[in-house]
Amino acid sequence: MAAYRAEVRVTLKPLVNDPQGLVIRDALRTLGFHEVEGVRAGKLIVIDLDAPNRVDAQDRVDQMCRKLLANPVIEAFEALVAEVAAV
Amino acid sequence: MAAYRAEVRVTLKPLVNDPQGLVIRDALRTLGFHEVEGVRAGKLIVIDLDAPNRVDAQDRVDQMCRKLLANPVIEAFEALVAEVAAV
Amino acid sequence: MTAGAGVVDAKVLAEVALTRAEYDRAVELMGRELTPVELGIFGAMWSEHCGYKTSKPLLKRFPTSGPLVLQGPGENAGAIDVGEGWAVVFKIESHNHPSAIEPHAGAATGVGGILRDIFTMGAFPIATLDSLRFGPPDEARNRWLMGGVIAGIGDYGNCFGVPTVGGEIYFEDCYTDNPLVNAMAVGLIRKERLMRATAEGQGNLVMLVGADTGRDGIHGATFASVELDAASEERRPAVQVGNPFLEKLLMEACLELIDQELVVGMQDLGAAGLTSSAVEVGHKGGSGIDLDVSEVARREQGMGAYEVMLSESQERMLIIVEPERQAAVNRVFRKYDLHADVIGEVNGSGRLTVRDGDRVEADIPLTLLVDQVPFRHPTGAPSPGRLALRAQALPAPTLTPPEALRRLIGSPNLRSRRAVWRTYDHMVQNNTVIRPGGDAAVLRIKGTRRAIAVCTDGNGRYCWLDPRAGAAIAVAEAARNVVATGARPAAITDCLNFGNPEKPEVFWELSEAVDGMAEACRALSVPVVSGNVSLYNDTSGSSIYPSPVVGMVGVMEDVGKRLTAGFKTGGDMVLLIGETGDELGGSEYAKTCLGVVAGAPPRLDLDLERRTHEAVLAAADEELLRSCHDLSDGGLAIAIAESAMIGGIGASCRGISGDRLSTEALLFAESQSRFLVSCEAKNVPALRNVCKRFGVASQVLGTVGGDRVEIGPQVAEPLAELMAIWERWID
Amino acid sequence: MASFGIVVFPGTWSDRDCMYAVRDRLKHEARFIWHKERDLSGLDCVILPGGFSYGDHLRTGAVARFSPVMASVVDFAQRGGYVIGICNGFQILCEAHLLPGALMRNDSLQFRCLGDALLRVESTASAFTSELGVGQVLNIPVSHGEGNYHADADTLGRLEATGRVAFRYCDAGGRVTTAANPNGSLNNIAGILNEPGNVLGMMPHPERTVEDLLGGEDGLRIFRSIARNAERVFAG
Ligand SMILES: Nc1ncnc2c1ncn2[C@@H]1O[C@H](COP(=O)(O)OP(=O)(O)O)[C@@H](O)[C@H]1O
Ligand SMILES: [Mg+2]
Repeated sequence: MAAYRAEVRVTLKPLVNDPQGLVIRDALRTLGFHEVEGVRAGKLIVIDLDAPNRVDAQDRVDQMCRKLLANPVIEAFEALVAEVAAV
Repeated sequence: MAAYRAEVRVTLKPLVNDPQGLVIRDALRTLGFHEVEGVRAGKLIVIDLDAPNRVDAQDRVDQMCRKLLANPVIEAFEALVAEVAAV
Repeated sequence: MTAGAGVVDAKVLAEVALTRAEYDRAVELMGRELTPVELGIFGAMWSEHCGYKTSKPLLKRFPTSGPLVLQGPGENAGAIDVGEGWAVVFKIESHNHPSAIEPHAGAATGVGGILRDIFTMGAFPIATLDSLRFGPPDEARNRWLMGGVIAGIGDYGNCFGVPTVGGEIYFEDCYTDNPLVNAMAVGLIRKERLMRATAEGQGNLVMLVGADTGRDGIHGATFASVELDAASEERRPAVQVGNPFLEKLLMEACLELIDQELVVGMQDLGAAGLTSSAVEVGHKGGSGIDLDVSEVARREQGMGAYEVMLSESQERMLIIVEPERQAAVNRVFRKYDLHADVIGEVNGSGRLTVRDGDRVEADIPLTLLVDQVPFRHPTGAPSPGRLALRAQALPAPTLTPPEALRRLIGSPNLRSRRAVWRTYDHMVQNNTVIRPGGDAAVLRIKGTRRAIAVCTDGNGRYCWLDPRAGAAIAVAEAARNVVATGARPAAITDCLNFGNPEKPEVFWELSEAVDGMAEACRALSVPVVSGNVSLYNDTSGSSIYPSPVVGMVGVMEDVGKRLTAGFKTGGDMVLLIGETGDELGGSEYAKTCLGVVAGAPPRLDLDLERRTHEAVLAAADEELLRSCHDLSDGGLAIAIAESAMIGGIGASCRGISGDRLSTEALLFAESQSRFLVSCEAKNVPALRNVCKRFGVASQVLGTVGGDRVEIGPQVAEPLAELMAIWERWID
Repeated sequence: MASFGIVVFPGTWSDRDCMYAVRDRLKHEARFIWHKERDLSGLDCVILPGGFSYGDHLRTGAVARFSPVMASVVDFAQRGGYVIGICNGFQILCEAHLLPGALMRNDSLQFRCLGDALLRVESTASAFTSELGVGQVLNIPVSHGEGNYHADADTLGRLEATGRVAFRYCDAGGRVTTAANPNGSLNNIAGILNEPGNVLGMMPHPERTVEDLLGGEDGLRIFRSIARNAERVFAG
């Protein structure tokens, strides 16, 4: 067993309405950041887990995403898994 | 001017309690993912912007984070900027 | 205009949900082939959702008028006169299908949609309620659906600033893949300010305001997808994400426009988006509408006329404005940082003309879309097996009465819903005089002594066993809940949740249920002022229970005389008003303690029901009562336990008796037309006299007090233990 | 007659309730101030009401604090004017650095609307609380999703040491218990004061208990305290 850290990024699919992104975009422009074209808001979930190897860790995290962390009807997810150096 | 995409990750500082992370951790374990050691939840904000160059883009996005996107009392941020290939 | 551009094969027709005959009829009426955009518009307007092609003939059976009715069905919401110049506007709507795939967003946008119907009438939304049905909570997926739905409702209402004051949650197997999410909203307005959805006056401007238009909820459009790349089809979101913040701004701006008398008409965009709204205002105003979709602000690039016309993006409103007021209107929208565009004009053509810049994409006489909807008249018939269920005898009891009481109180259908309603802001706006957790919620009307009582009710099991009786009971029970607060039932809104009406058995259910509701409405003098129909609640071939839901509004003249369900003071007397029969059919007891859904639902004598209401209202008016609770699921024993748990004080009701009734029937039968009340001992004779005056039975059961719930000779349970069972929610 | 200004941000919803409390129940003067305005002249007290300004997106109060009116509010506070932030108003005051700390998501991760929430008065050394008694228990409803007060240890220590905690969640006996804490706030904190004591932020909604019909008048006492102090300042 080794220790892994997964970074899961859950984002709304491109065509789904993102009210949070709109508010952030408008707020940034109001603050003078006129160069902002668009903003999309999502979630970042960092998971520490044990697994026998990287492939298994990736596989388990993908399952977590499908089962709990994202709803494929409106969200897309991406999970990056890396081994954590033993301390 | 070129188009850049910034990925801003806003996370709770390590010493700040993260009830959302705890709830996700417990939910994952209930679903049978017993290998999960810990979970931290954060925000992912994707910003499309124009800038003369990468350094400027990074600089502007860092300013956005300090001014609006993160609250230093409880949050830390990290911003990764990349040029978007012209279509 | 390129008529017949699409290949109208069976696949295309299936996508716009028209039969070949309906399509041929449209072509015949138009006198030519349809353009793709026209086909989409016909499909939408002739759909069950917009055109009510199956249900409309049935809905005509409802009584819809009465002395209090200011607006019956046909507008965005119904309205009744509640006195002193005030009108209450209300409607219920389903969001079952979206909630089944994305419960949070699906339920949230359901609340958003019904709120828009209220403020489109010019009324300020003062409350929402939600009637929910899920599969059994021991399945994780059902819990996920429920959690998402409840969070979605809360998120929308809490952010918008309207209190969520009531509703119901029931669990039955049949809702496992098809949860029901019905949201009701209630608004308040000065009577003379009621708005109607109409576009009058040639040359007036058609403005679209609110959210940008995206590819939300557009149903099957492959035949018109010349403008679409193949991948976009796949990416098209089936569920919309609502924006309560934007909706709140939209409401404030729209109410300000009405206040300043800047608009001629207003219509929210709901099902079938711009199409349905434009058709509705144009047709009601007896005019024509000329739209240019190129003026519509979009969230995505590359959207064609078809998509713009059929997009169901939320938080949008169509307003009709005289040209000279446009600047003033824009000022109001600018104040709220809202985006508004002139997208067309009212004319006298009687047609809906849709242009994309210079190109005419559709040109249809409005009357074809509204008055020529081809009604379907399916035939209905019950299966013999269904009717046999009613006659089926119930098995013998296996639990002792105390065991049964505990099991019932802890059953998902009867447990306290506190854990749910405390996640809803039920107090904002400072009107909630009776909060959730009792029978109906009561909202006072500021500046008067008046108040309204609101609730929703429906019992799918009863309707499954006998749709006519079950639907009548839904009306009676809703009325009883309102009466239990001391308010007089005034009118209802209804949501008809049924399966696929093309099945004879489902159509029979629908027709029977409508008759049952209509009959009860007449007997209790509560007209139907608005409603909604949700059919095709089927998954993998099986339908939900017939599930009509009734939303009731009652009126109270003096809020000081309101009643609540909890026992108040030790020494008060407890009485049962009404009579118990041997009626355990379809009951919660039969389901939870005997494991069957069978038998005949309880009899409903509508005249007795009405007299019982009059008796309770008279007693309330004479201030004879300390508490009042209606009897429903779980019967007398549950009502006693609930009044004790809500009041936080025990009761000893040893005096329960009934001729030739089993203990189970005495305690758990769900006989109709009953109330559990408590009063000061000195008022018992007066109270019983009132009952006698109306020909209603009454019986002294015992006294309030102590820390136990004692019912008949068998039950004596510590209140604290019952409360611990009752208050444990599902997680 | 004290004069209250009730700031309305996009998404604010307890503005009307505050108006009802101050004008209809307390019978003092009040006017709404749209967030794009800057003029606070003639006011004794600015109320930042509850709601979901800007939809609570990004962080509660994060966007509202940049509204034009906020510069005037900061100025008004610095000149000693009374500022009370209720619920979202408290969140905005923290974001605007008029009060220390931050309000995070409730530890239950759920919105909580509790009509029977109780607060213990911890300090009477402010215009908001001078008419109350230390240890007094008030019924003031809570209704929020993000009321979990957080500050670093230094800040928290300073708040406690200088008597700047105005209210704590408590039970009916005035005991500060975990069970009485609706959101996970550090030290059961429900409301805090700034250093001079002229700025109060509180999560509970005093505008919701301003008459017996709706559960008592405990909330009204806070508004009354502000009004009396304002009149005193004016008279002196
Ligand atoms: N079951 C029903 N009972 C009474 N009126 C109904 C019923 N279903 C629909 N209506 C009425 O038909 C009209 C159209 O309803 P609907 O399509 O839901 O309106 P909207 O598009 O505004 O949501 C409304 O006036 C509504 O009140
Ligand atoms: Mg409508």
